[in-house]
Amino acid sequence: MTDKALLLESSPHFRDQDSVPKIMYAVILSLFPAVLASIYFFRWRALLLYACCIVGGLVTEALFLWIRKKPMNSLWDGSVIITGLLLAMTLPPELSLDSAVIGAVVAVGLGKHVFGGLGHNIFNPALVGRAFLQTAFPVAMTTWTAPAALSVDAVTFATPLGNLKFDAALLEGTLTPVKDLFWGNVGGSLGETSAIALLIGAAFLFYKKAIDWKIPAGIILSLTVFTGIFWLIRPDTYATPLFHLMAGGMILGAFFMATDMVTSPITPRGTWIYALGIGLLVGLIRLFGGLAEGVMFSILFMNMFVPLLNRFSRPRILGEGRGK
Amino acid sequence: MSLSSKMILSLTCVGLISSGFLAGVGIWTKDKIAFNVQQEIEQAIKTVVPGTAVSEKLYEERAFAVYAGKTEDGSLVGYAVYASGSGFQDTITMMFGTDIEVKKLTRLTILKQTETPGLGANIEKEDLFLKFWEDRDIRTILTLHKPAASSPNELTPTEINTITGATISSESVLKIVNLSLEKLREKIKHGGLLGGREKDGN
Amino acid sequence: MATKTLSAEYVKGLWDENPVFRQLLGLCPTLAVTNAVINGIAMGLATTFVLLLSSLVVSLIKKVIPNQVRIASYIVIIACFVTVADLFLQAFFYPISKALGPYVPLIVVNCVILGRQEAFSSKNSVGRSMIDALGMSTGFVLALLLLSSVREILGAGTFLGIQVLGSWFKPWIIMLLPAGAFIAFGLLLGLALLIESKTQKRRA
Amino acid sequence: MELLALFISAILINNFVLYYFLGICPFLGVSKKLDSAISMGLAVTFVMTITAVISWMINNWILIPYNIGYLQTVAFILVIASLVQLVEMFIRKMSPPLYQALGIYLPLITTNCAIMGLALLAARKYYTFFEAVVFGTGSGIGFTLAIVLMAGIREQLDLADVPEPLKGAGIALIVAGIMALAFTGFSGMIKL
Amino acid sequence: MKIKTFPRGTHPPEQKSLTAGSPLESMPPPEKVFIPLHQHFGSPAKAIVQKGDEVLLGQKIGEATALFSADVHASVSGKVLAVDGYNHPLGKPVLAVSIANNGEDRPDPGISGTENPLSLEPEAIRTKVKEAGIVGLGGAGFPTAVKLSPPKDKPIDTVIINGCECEPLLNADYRLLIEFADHVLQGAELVRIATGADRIIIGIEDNKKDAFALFKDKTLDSQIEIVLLKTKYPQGAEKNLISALLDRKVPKGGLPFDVGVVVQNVGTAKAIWDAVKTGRPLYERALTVSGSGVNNPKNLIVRIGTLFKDVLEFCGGQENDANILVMGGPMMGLSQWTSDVPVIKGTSGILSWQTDPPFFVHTCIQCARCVGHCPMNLVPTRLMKYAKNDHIKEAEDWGILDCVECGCCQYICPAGIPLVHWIRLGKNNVMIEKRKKSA
Amino acid sequence: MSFLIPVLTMTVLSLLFSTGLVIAYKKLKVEEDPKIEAVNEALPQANCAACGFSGCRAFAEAVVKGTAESNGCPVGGNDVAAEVAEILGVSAGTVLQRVARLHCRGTKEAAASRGLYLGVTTCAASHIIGGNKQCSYGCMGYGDCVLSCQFDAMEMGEDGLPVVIEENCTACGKCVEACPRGLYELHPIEQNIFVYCRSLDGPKTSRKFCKNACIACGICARACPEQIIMENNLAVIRDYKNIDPEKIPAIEKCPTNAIGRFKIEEIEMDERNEAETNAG
Ligand SMILES: Cc1cc2nc3c(=O)[nH]c(=O)nc-3n(C[C@H](O)[C@H](O)[C@H](O)COP(=O)(O)O)c2cc1C
Ligand SMILES: Cc1cc2nc3c(=O)[nH]c(=O)nc-3n(C[C@H](O)[C@H](O)[C@H](O)COP(=O)(O)O)c2cc1C
Ligand SMILES: Cc1cc2nc3c(=O)[nH]c(=O)nc-3n(C[C@H](O)[C@H](O)[C@H](O)COP(=O)(O)O)c2cc1C
Ligand SMILES: Cc1cc2nc3c(=O)[nH]c(=O)nc-3n(C[C@H](O)[C@H](O)[C@H](O)CO)c2cc1C
Ligand code: SF4
Ligand code: SF4
Ligand code: SF4
Ligand code: SF4
Ligand code: FES
Repeated sequence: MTDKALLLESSPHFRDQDSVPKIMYAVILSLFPAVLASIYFFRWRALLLYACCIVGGLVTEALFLWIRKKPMNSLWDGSVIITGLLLAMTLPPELSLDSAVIGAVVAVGLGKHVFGGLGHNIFNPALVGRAFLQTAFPVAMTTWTAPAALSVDAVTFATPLGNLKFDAALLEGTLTPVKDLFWGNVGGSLGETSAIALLIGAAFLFYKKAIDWKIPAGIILSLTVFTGIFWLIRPDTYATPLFHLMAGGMILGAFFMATDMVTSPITPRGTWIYALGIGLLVGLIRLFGGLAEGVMFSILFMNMFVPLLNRFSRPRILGEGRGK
Repeated sequence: MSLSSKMILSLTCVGLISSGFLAGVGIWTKDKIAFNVQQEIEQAIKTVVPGTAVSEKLYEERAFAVYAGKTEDGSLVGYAVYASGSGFQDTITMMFGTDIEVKKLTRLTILKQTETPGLGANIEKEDLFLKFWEDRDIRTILTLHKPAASSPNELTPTEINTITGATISSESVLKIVNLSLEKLREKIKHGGLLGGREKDGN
Repeated sequence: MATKTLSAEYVKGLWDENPVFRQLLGLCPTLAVTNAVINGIAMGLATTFVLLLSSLVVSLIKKVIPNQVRIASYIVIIACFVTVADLFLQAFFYPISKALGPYVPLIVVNCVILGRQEAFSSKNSVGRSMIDALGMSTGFVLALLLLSSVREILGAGTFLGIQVLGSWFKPWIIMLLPAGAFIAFGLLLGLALLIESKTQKRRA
Repeated sequence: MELLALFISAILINNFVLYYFLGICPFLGVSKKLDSAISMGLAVTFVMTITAVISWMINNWILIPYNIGYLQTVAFILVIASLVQLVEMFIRKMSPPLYQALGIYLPLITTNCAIMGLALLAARKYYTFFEAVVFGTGSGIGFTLAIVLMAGIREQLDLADVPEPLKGAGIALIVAGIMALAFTGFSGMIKL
Repeated sequence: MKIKTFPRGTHPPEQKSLTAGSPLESMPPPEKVFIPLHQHFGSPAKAIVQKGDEVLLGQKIGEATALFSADVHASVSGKVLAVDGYNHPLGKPVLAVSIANNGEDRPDPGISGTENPLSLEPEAIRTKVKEAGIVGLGGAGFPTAVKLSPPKDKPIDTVIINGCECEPLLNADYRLLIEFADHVLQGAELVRIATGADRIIIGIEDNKKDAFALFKDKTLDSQIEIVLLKTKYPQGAEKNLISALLDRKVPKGGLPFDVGVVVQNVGTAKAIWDAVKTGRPLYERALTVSGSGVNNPKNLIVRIGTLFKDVLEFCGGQENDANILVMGGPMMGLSQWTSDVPVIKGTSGILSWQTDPPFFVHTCIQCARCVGHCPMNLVPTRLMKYAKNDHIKEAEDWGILDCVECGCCQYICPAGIPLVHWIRLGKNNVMIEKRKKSA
Repeated sequence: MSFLIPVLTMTVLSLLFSTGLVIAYKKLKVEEDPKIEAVNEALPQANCAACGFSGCRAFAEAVVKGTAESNGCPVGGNDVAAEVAEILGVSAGTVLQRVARLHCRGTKEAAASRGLYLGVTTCAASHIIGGNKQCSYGCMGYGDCVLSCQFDAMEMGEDGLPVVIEENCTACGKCVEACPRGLYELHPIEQNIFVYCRSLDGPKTSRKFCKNACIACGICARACPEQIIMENNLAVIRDYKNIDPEKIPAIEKCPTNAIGRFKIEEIEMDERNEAETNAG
């Protein structure tokens, strides 16, 4: 017979093995193919940007935790590293490092800690950081260079979507082939260029059940339908849905950023509306907006609706409503 | 005095006194303000139609007006067109000049805009945007040169330059100009410039 | 009610009852015109002008106006002074008037002004009302100055148009845009409350 | 088509709260609870539409013909204030439930700069009558959208661990800032 | 054959193999028993014996005081030592009758059986059940006699015998199914007669295939349906069970009555048969003693009132590093602060194991796993936050009272948030508020 | 002319609208509680909605209805609050001054703990799973009461029991509601003798659970049978006023100190002083 103190707790007394840090590190792992691809394409610039964003994020997190006298555990749960990684992945490769650090500080500070830290934020922190940078330094944030793997010196280079929107690439037949989008030897943000690398990571996340399949599915569905309709009507003015799916931040956004659980709805119905909304907005902005790419703004915009979606899409409790 | 009449009386009095006061101030500042506005327009016309000494309004509608630039002796040097339309965020208002035959655009100046500072707002900057508008050939339609050129020599006479990162704003200005030119030619062709109230004043 | 000393009546507007930071009144102009210090100052002065004169008039005529049309009358009086300020700016400071756009006529609906008339001038003597108005407007000007300085320095690297940060500084354009206004003001407000709670603790 | 574009741009691009900074006080003050935010939004939309009509009439039938543009401010405010008060009394008498839902917000709106701003902006842009009406309604809906989103977010933030000094207005302003960022995604979408 | 189930739910590690093969073993009655007068849902029974009285096995010692109450019987024969407060597995000491066992197990002569139970009238069955002090043995301890008297306006058409035993580790119901199949079947028949239903369904999870086969065999020529259910927690929760078996949804806030169903646990069915056939009151029950902290895990039949420590002693004692002691299953059971508590009618298991002190509790990351696993389709994270922030009205609107405290949400939560504890707190506050309002 | 037109226009407009308003005012007037108007008058009319209502009037209505506090207007500050309170006539008359008292002495040392409590650390949560102490009637020490007090009248003591700061306590009763075990009661401030235990456990059990528990020995009740009785294993003071001060030493013979005076030091100080003066 033991006489040591027994544990007292409310039921259940069993716990699943999965934990927040485990999920977070799975996401980090899943980003590795894309990170490696970006290092291949952009060489040391990529490494520097990743380092700046992650370290900037961690330092900011530590500072806030210290100020607010919170336990330092959440520094190491991996969420900040994801925010830093994802922020870096959405930055133009030639962005100056001090700007990247500002972005990381804003992402973690303004995107997350002013709301109370992990789990309380309304907007996707990495995207808040990116949106802040894009609005603070619009020129630097829309100046793209060719991947170092393709050319020796950094020349400015239009991204596939920029080409499509501002250079009438479709009419002139200079639209980037989908094959290139797939492998990644195109211009664009650090981590978004290689679709295949991102998809490998996404597959891993599905296997780990770390993301809700409804979100990418809904986004892809509505973007495909939306761009598809216009493509069918005017194939000479509008690009194919496949192009839109592969180009820009779509895959990164749909699989890694819109799926951020903190900032997506908690109810199934809400999740569908959220995802369909993002896809639709991306299509709208890309086809008719003033910007070439709309993934970031679409996700931020739908983030705003999440509280309302949560509130008005409470699932029907078992036995609620009419019987059966 | 009943409450109602007191109410009416006091409110009316307040209205009366304040409007009297205002009318006074209004009359006092009226000329000055009119002068400011006039001066702004005048200044713009003089910039866009070089050689103008006096100007005269030939036509006006919402978001579109035509002025004649004349020398001291009253001979026409060119037209100044006042135009506005929407840019990236909000309305852009501008003034540009043409020669008498409307074959050449002499200059462009921006009167009012609320584009993004550092981006679209650069349409106000001489070096980045305005200087590329000097002496454009407008017998055909003007087009955008992309990517941005660094000197006017890189452009053909029918091209205008883009501002890096502000394609939309540049494009909007271009569109407004093209549209207004069309309107201007129309008016000249149909004698619209001489019609209307302005004719009586002539 | 009139128990405060005159100087206290003035000082309260600076911090304890600062219209912007403590009462959250008149936020629209505060946010809208603070993209440059000069605009902020102009706006502050215009508001001061209106606040002072309308306080004067309201405290003078408070007895004659029946209650039911009180607000309507006050608004008309305020509107009158606002128009004067607007015309004055248009006539003598045309560029500033252009930059401030419709926000000068909007002073008429600035809650600070009507609020002061109702809360104070309509109940207090002329002298007191003027002091109170002066305090409130000083507080308002200070708040505008603070916010516009932050925004102009970060957003353009300049203060009153003079370069203050070296050329190494890349201006944060966001600070000149609506988003930056909201964020900067939100953070300043947080800071103000933080300082307030700290000093209160020390006082206690 | 033009009207539709004007309508959408009034809601999404040139949003009254997030772009023009008008009506910030009620936007912060009445966005603590979703229900009141919705009522407030509807009341503002209603008043804005009326204001657009009335101010257009005053401007185009009185002020411009007699060339007394400088009376704009005084005339608008007088008319709007009286009118809203009349409407309020009317609703209160005629439909108490409607008054409960919307009417109690009316006095607040009278002296609200969004309404006055609408009248002034519409006058400055020389809108035609129909444009003015569409602009008024669109702006009202834009205001409603912003305040309802804000209320939803604030209700959720009630459950969050927001740092003490930022609670309330501070965090609401920061959220508004990020909302303004998100809305910029629509910039350039509508070309009038 | 299609395996039926319900949507959502979870799969905690089963660990049933520890005792699945051990037959039920009768534990010898201990020296002393402590029989609480409150072992059921409802008001406590009133003691009808006093210190010093001699009592017989099965003699009534506590009398039901209300409709929602149950009689309590002596589980040994001997002398009453005291009627006094004693530790109770539910946490707060309650009045208990302590009896010194004289080792004779002399039965109460008043106990009499029935020759032909299946020919009895419903009323007679109910009386027998009530006199035997039977309460639901599935956990809630709801007085069975009440359950067998459905209101007139809610006719019962189906009796479900709940043989799921979806809680990990527990095997007592499974052993009853295998070893007392006939008793269970006849007990079910009695329930059918008492409630006037015309259909009996016995639901068994597919991790008990042999029991399923045995029952199939035994019911080849009867109306009784035996249905295989997927092994998933909480298959045995009655609302989910009804939805899986009959595709009927018990209305929000309602009871199985409302859809014409009565659900009884296997053990209850057997107890009903015993009571009606032999007149034997409920003074012992089957339970599983298991977990890595128990030296010799066993399935036992134990007298009510036996102390946990005696039971554990009988099973070879606890491991030295065992640091948690649970009454019931690991998902819904109650953690005990001492082994000095008596077995009660609702004790389906005594478990002990060694568990790591809890990891760091993160904040909720809104992953919505709890939402995806809640069998009641609730939004546990919201309920938790409402409870935490005292938003009582919202908590009620979001259905906090419908939570069955199954623990799926907390089991799955990666942040390690004690969701169920918060929800229970919230429920408590909602009830307090309601009471205040009605007062 | 240019002077006349504006003046005329405005005059006509103001006349028009003031007449309209007056007519509407008369015709459409809705009867209501005059207090609302009075309160509304007292408010600053900033209509800023900072009070959480749609405007000053809405706030006034709420105050009169009782759904808002009279000091809810942040703009008006204390002066307005006072004015509003006056209109509503809620100025507090002098009432019997009471103070909250804790009825438990189960300090960390005295009351044995149950085990390693891992649940949610609030008293209410702990209570629903039986609590963290062996005694299921006593204070759990997580300080729900301290949090509930809005007047800084409470703090958690070193010994794990909350302490009421008498000067700050307004007898609002929040703590009484907050404590899931009902350990607080509001008592007249001059009452100085209490039972510091709520355990209904039998003597043996309660003695085992907590050193300071009332073990129902009855010593106190025997000393003052009229004023103190034994009920369900617990001493209960029925009538503190008539406890003979002479009997207090007898009461304080309590073997576990579960009953006795609250402020012993002060009184003994007085006694000592008295003794000294007597001696002098
Ligand atoms: C599938 C998945 C996607 C994520 N996407 C993002 C993201 O786009 N941006 C980001 O900052 N963090 C992302 N995270 C990491 C955290 O959820 C992120 O730190 C969180 O959004 C920031 O708020 P929090 O730290 O309060 O959770 C993601 C995590 C997962 C599991
Ligand atoms: C905050 C922000 C402000 C912007 N402001 C302008 C602007 O004022 N004018 C403009 O034409 N484009 C503006 N843009 C649009 C983008 O820069 C757009 O991609 C650009 O017009 C494309 O030009 P590019 O092809 O030269 O990159 C802005 C974008 C952002 C994010
Ligand atoms: C989450 C949950 C799981 C349950 N699991 C079982 C079970 O496995 N077996 C069982 O007999 N009762 C289980 N019950 C209890 C049943 O819902 C139901 O109360 C019981 O079967 C009724 O029978 P009784 O009155 O005979 O106990 C569970 C209840 C809940 C809430
Ligand atoms: C997830 C994600 C979202 C993005 N969103 C935007 C956006 O909203 N606007 C933008 O201009 N660029 C955005 N970018 C960058 C963008 O995809 C791309 O690099 C250029 O817009 C290409 O034209 C985003 C990048 C990523 C990875
Ligand atoms: S909320 Fe209740 S019913 Fe739902 S999973 Fe959690 S404990 Fe079970
Ligand atoms: S499972 Fe846990 S972390 Fe996930 S939403 Fe539910 S409570 Fe939050
Ligand atoms: S609420 Fe009650 S149990 Fe909790 S600390 Fe206060 S007195 Fe103790
Ligand atoms: S909550 Fe109220 S009664 Fe309790 S201590 Fe504080 S002020 Fe006193
Ligand atoms: S200043 Fe704009 S609403 Fe108050």
